[in-house]
Amino acid sequence: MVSKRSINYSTWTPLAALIILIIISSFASEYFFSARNLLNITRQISYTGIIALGMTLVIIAGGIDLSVGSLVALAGGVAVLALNALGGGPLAVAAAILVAVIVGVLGGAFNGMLVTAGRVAPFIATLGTMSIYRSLTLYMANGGEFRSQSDLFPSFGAGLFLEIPIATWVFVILAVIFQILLSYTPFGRHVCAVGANEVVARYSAIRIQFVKFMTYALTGLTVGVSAVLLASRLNAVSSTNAGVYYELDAIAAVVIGGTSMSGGMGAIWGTVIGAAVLGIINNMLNMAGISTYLQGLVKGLIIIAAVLVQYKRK
Amino acid sequence: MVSKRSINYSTWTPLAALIILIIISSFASEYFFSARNLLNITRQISYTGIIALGMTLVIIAGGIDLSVGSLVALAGGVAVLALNALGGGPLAVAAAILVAVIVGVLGGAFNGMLVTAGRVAPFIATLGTMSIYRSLTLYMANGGEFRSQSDLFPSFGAGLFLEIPIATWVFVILAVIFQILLSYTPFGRHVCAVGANEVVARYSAIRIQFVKFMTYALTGLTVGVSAVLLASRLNAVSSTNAGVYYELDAIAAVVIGGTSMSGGMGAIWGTVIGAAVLGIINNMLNMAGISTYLQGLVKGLIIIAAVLVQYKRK
Amino acid sequence: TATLSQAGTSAGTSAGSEAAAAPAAPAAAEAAAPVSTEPIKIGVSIPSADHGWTGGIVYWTEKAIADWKAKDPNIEFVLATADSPASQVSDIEDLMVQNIDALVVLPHDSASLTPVVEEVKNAGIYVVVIDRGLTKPIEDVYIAGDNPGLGKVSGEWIAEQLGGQGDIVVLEGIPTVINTERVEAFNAVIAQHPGITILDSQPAMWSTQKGLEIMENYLQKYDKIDAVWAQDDDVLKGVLQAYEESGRDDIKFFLGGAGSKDIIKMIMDGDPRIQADVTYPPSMAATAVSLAVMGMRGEHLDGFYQQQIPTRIILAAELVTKDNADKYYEPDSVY
Amino acid sequence: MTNGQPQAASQPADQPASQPEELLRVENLTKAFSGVEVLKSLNAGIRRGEIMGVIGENGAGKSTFMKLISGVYAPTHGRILLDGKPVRIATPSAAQRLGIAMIPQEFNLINTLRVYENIFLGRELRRAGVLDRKRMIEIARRLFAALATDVQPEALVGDLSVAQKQMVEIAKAISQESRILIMDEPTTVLSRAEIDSLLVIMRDFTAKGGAVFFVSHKLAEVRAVCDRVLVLRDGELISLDPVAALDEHEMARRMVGRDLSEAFPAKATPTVVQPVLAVRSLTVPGSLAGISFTLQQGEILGIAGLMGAGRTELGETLMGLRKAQSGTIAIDGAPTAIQSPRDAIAAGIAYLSEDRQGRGLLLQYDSVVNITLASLKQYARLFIQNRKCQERARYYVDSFNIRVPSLAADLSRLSGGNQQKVYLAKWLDTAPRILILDEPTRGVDVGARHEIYGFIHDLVANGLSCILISSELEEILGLSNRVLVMRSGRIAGELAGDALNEEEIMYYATGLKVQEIPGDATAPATLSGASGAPVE
Ligand SMILES: Nc1ncnc2c1ncn2[C@@H]1O[C@H](COP(=O)(O)OP(=O)(O)OP(=O)(O)O)[C@@H](O)[C@H]1O
Ligand SMILES: Nc1ncnc2c1ncn2[C@@H]1O[C@H](COP(=O)(O)OP(=O)(O)OP(=O)(O)O)[C@@H](O)[C@H]1O
Ligand SMILES: [Mg+2]
Ligand SMILES: [Mg+2]
Repeated sequence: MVSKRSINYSTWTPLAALIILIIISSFASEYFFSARNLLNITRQISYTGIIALGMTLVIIAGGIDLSVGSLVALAGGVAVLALNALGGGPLAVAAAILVAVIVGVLGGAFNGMLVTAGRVAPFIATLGTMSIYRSLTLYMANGGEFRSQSDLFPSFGAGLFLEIPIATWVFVILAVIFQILLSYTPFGRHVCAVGANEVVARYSAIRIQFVKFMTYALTGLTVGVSAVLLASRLNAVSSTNAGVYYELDAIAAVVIGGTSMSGGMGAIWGTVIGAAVLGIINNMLNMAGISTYLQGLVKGLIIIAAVLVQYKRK
Repeated sequence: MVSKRSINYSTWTPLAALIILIIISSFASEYFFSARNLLNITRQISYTGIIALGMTLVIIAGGIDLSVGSLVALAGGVAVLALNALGGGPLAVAAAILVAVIVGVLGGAFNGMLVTAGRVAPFIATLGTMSIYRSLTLYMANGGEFRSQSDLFPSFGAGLFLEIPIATWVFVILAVIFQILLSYTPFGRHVCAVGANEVVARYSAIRIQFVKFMTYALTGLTVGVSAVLLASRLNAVSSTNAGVYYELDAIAAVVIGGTSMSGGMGAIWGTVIGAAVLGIINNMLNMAGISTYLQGLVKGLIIIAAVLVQYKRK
Repeated sequence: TATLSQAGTSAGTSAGSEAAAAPAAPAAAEAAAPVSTEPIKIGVSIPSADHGWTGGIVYWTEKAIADWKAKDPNIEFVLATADSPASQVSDIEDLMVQNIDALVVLPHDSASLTPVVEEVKNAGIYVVVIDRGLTKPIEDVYIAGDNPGLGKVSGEWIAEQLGGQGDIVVLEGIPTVINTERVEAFNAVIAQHPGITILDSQPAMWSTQKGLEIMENYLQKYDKIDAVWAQDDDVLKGVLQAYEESGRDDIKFFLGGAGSKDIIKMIMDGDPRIQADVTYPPSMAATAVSLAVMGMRGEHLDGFYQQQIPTRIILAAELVTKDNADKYYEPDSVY
Repeated sequence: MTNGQPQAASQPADQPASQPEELLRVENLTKAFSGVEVLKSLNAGIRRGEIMGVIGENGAGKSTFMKLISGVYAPTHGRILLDGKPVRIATPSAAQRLGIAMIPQEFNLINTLRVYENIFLGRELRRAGVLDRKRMIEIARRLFAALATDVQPEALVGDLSVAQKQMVEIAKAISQESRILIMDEPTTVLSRAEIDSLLVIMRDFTAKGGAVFFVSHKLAEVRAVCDRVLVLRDGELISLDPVAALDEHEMARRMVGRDLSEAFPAKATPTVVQPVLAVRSLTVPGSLAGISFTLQQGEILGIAGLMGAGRTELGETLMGLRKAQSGTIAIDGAPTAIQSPRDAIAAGIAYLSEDRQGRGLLLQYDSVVNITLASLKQYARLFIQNRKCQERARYYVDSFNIRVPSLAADLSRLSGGNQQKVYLAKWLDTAPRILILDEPTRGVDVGARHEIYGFIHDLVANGLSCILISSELEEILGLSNRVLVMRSGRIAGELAGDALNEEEIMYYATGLKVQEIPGDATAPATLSGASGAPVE
C-alpha cells in the first residue's frame, strides 16, 4: 500500500497542483498570461529546472545531491576564466560551454566517487562537496565576481530562438532526453531498481555502483549546462551568491513533481511540472506585490499545499 | 548486513574521527588545549548540538527536519518580544525562556501534524515550514533584529556555573535525558521500530503517527531551548540570519555521529560526538588562521573524512 | 585604555609619519624600513563574502593586512569571517583565546554582537568597529559609511534629474537595518516631491540575478518607468540586463549604490543610462585596520592636531558623476 | 495430500536417461558464517534431466547450499564443477551466465517496477538501444499462460499478493535460458492448481536436458515430482537416494534424525461451550462481506479458502488493522470496539501475519527486541528493564527451542522456521486469549512444524482459543475442531465432524457448494450481510 501511494503520487497528481496554481495566478495578476511573462517564467525556471532533471535520477536511485548550487558557481566561474583566456571569440564561447560542462561532470563524478567507492552517505558526501566547491570558487575569484570580457557570450544566454529563450529550449530538450533515458532505456530501469531495492538489484546483475555513479555524473552535466546558461545570461558569475539555495529549489521541484524522497520511482515530466510550480509561485508573488517579508510564508504554504493536493487526489 | 554496518557505525567509530581531529587540532594551534578555548568550544557546539539531539530522534524514526534553523529565529524572536513586554526582570526572563520553548514545541508540533495527519513527505513539509517560520520572523521584526532591553537576560546565556558555561550544562543534561529516552524507554524503542519497518511497527500495535509526531515535537522543544540560549547569549535575535544553516549543521552532527539517514538505528552520544567534531573543525580553522576562502574547503574535506574514517574502522 | 595609549604614544610617535602614510599611499610601504616596535596582535572579524559588497570588505581587509605585514613584521593579524551573528560571536571568542591586543569588527548585527564585543573591551582590548554600530558606545573607534545619507543623496539626485515628475521603481537589498535606513531616507526625500510616485519596491538581496528577475517582472507590470533606484551596483547590473532584453527605451536613467568599480567605469565612459552613483566604500575596512594599528601605537592622523584618533569617522555618501568618477575608481578591487 | 497428475509424470521411465553423466557437482562444499559451519563439506552431483529434491529441517542449510551454487554466497572452501570443469561462481550474474537460475526463498522483486520489468531486470530486451516493451510483455504473458496463473505483465509487483509474487519469481527464473533451475520452496504460498502447473513446467524443463533443484517442506510434492532426494541435517549430507526408495515418513525421519510421532496431536474438543469471540455481519468494503461466526473457549477454528478469499483481511480486521464498515465484535459476550491493534491487544487478541518478514519482525534487530516489542509495557514502568526482557527471550528460545547464534544476533541471520518461532513468541508474550495464526507454518519444516502444532495444542489446552488461517488443508483438517470456508470475502460454509474433509472444503472454497445456513445461530445477519455485500 505504501508503494500504491507513491505510484499515484507520480502519475497525474502534480498536474492538479500546477493547474490550481495557474488559476490562482491568473486572478492574482492580469499580466500573468502575457506571452512575455510566460516566456520569462520558462526562462527563470530553466536554470534550476535543468539541474532538477539530474537530481531526479539521483533521488530515484536513492541518493541526494546538495552540492549542485556550489557546483554551478564553480563550473560557471571556470568557464568565464576560460572564455577570457581564449579572447571571447566564437571559438572561446564554444570552449567556455565545453569547459563548464566538463567541470560540472567532474564535480558530479567526484560526488559519485565518494558515494560509491567511498561509501559515504550521499547527504554527507554532498554536504561536504557543497562546502568544498563553494570554497574553491571564492578562492579563485577572491570573493568577487568572474567577469566575462566577451560581448558575444551574453548573446546566447539572453538570446531567443523562434521567439523562445534559448535557455527554455535547452531545458525542454534536456527534459525530453532525460525522460527517454529514465523510461525507455535499461539504464533508467536500473536506476529505479537500485533506488527501490539495492540487494535485489545486485542479484539481478545490475552494476549498482556504476548506476549510482552515473546519476551523480549526469547531475553534474546538468549543473554544467545550467551554469553556462546562467553565466552567459549575466555575462558574469558571482563567487558569493551564484547558485545559492539551488539545491533546495531543485529538490523541491523533484518532490513536488511526485518523485518520492525514498527513491525507487519518479517521473521526469513530473519534475518539469514541479519546477514550473515553483517558478509560477515566485512570479505570482512578485507580480501580486505581496509584502516581501510574507512571500516566504506564501511560498512555503503553496509548496506544502501542492503536495497535499497530490495526496487528496489519491 | 546493511543493518550490521549501521550498528558498528553507531558504536565506537565516531570516536575515532573525534580523536584524530583533536590530535590534528592540538598541533594546529597552541591555544587549542587552553581551558578557556575548550570551554568556548563546548558552548559554541551547544546551540546546534542541542537541536541535533531532537534531530537524531526524527532521523531514526525515518524523517528529517529542515525547519529547525528558521524555528530558532522565530522562537528566539518571540521570546525577546515577551521579555521586553514583561520589563526584563527575573520573572520576565523566566517567562521568555518558557515562551521560547512553547513556540519551539508548537513549531515542531506543526511539522509533526503535516507529516502525520497531512502525510506530507518530511523533506517537503519541513522545507515549507522552513520558509514559513523564517518569513513570519522577518515580518515581525520587519527584517531587523529583536533587541532585548534586559541587562539580566544576557547574564545567563553568557554566564558560567562552576566555571562551565550554562549553555554547556544544558547541552549535557539534555543529552543524558535524550540518551535515556532513546535507549531505556518504550518510546525510544518504538522510535527505532517505526524507522526500521513502519509496517511491522503498525502490526505490533505501535502508534506510528503518535511516535513520529512526538519526534518532531521533541525536536521543536530542543529548538526552543537552543533559541533562548542563543538569544540570551546575543541579547538579540536577527530575523535575517539567526539559525541560518543550523539544519545542515544539526543533520551533519547526527550523521557523523553514526546515525544512518535511512533510519531505524542511531545513538544520541554519537550525535554529541558529531557536534563536537564540527565544533572543533570551526575552532581549529579560526585558530590556524587558514585563508578565509579556503576554510570551506577544509571543513568539507574533514566532514567527509570523518565519515570515511567510520567505514574504514568497520 | 589610558595605559595602553600612554605606552603607545611613547613608542609610537617616531614611526608616526610612515604609519599614517601607509594606507594613503601603499606604494610607500615597501620603501620604509621597519623600525623596532613592540609586537602587537590584531584580530579582525568580518562577515563572510555573501554578496559583492562584503566581498569587497574581505578584499580590502586582506589588502590592508598584507600592506601592514610588509611594512612591520611585528604586527600579527588573525582574520576570521563569519556567515552569521552566532558564528561571528564564536569567532570573536576564539580570537580572545589567542590574546589579541586589538579587535577590528564589522558586526553582522548591531545588537547581537554587542555583548561579546563588550567582553572584549572589558578584557582591555582596543576595539575598532566598522559600519554597523553597536547598541552601546563601547568601541574606541567607529568608522562607517552613511546609510541614511546614501538613501538621501540618491533620492535627492533622482528627484532633481526627474524635475520632480515621474514614476520610479526601487530594488532594495537584503532586509536588514542597513537596508531599512537607506530605503526610509530615500522614501522621505521622495515624499517631498508629490510629482514622483514609487511604483514598486522589492528586495533584490544585493544579488545580480535577483535584480534581473525582479526587473523582468517590473518591466512586465509597468508600461512606463522613468527611473530605477537599485541601491546596490551588483543589483543594477541585473537590472540593466533585463532592460536591454526587454528592448524598451522609456527608462531615462538608473541609479545604483555603493560605487562598485564596474559602475564607476561606466560613468567614466559616459554611459547615458548611468550618470551617477553614490558611494558606500568597502575600503572603509582597510582604513579600520590601519586605525587599529595606529590606535595601538598611539599615533594620530597626519595633519590632525588632535592627540588621539577621532573616535567617530563617518564617510559621507558622496555623489559620483562623470566629473569626479576617476577619483573613486579602484581597478584592483573585486567590487 | 496426494495429487494424481504430477505423480504420473514422475515415473522415472519418461525422462531422457540418454546421457546420465553429471551436469553439476559439488566437492567438499563448505560454508561458515562468522565461524559457524552451516554447510559441512558436501559432496553431491545432479544429472541432466533430473529433478533433485533437497529437504531438511529449518536451518539445515538448504538455502545456503542453493545460494552457494547460485553465486549469492562464496564457499568457505570446496569447489563446484560444471560439465566436469571447475567454475567460480562469484556473483548471481556469473551464475546466470553459466545458465544457473534461482527462485529464492525470500522474494527478490522490485515492488515499484512492473511485472515484466522485474522478469527482465538486468537483461532487458532492447530495440535500437531503447527498451522493447512489446516483446517483453508478450513473452511475460506467454510465461504466465504456461504457468496457468492470471498475473498481468503490466501490473506493479507491489500490488500483487504473496502468491502472485511467487509466480513472478518463477516466471523470472524460467525465462532465463538456463540449464540448471534452483527452486527454494517455490510452492509454499501456491494454490493447488498453480502447484500442478508448476510441476508440469519442471518436467518440460528437464525433458529438454535441464536439471532442477527442488527445495520444499511439502514432502508429498517432493515424492510426486523428484527423481532423487538429498537430505540435509545440520549442514551435513544424510542421504541421496532415488525417490522410490523412501516414503514421506522415511524422509521425515531422516530429516529430523528420529521417528516422528503421530503427525498431529490428538484434538482436544473443548469441554465447556462458551463463546469467547462472536463476530456479527462484519463487512469491509472490497474484501469482507457480512462475516459472522463464533469462536468457542479453547477451540481451534480453522479458516480455509483459496488465495484471495479474504482470510488475511479477516484476521487483519479482527486485529484492528483494517477498518470495518459495519458489523459487531463481542468478546465474552460484551460488544467491543476494535479500532486499532492496541484495542485488539487490550481485548486479548493476537494476530500473526502470513508475511512474517514484511509485517512481522524487525529483521535487523535481535530476538530480545522482537519478542518484547508488542508487550514492552510489561517490562517498563518508566524504563525498560533489559534483564527481564533478556530472561523472557531466553525462556522462549529454550522452550520453543529456537536456534539462534545468540540472543543478540539479529533475525536476518535466522532461517525461516526459527524466525517463525520468534514471531510466535513475540505474540504469545502479549498473553493473548485469542490467537489468530495466518499461514503459521509457511516455509517451516516438518520438525519445526510439529513443534508448532504442539505449541498450539498446548496453548489451546490451557484455555487459549485459536483461529487458524491456512492454505494447507492437511493442517486445517489435522488441527481444527471446526472449519469455516471462505470464498471471495464471504463465509461459504462451516464444516465440523464427519463433514470435515478435503473434498467438502474444496467444494465450498471453489463455489461448487454454498451453505444456505452457516452453522451459526446468526443466519439472518449473515444472509443480509452476504446478500448486500459487494462481490470482489
Ligand atoms: N547470512 C547469514 N549469516 C549468518 N548465518 C546465516 C546466514 N544465512 C543463514 N545462516 C544460518 O545458516 C543456517 C542454514 O540456513 P538456511 O537458510 O540455509 O536454512 P534452510 O535449510 O534454508 O532453512 P529453511 O528451511 O527455514 O529455509 C541457519 O542456522 C542460519 O541461521
Ligand atoms: N503480502 C501482501 N502484499 C500485498 N497485498 C496482499 C498481501 N497479502 C494479501 N494481499 C492482498 O489481499 C488480497 C486478498 O488476499 P489474502 O491474502 O487476504 O487472501 P487470503 O484468503 O488470506 O489468501 P492468502 O492468505 O493465502 O493470501 C490479495 O488479493 C492481495 O491483493
Ligand atoms: Mg531456506
Ligand atoms: Mg492471506
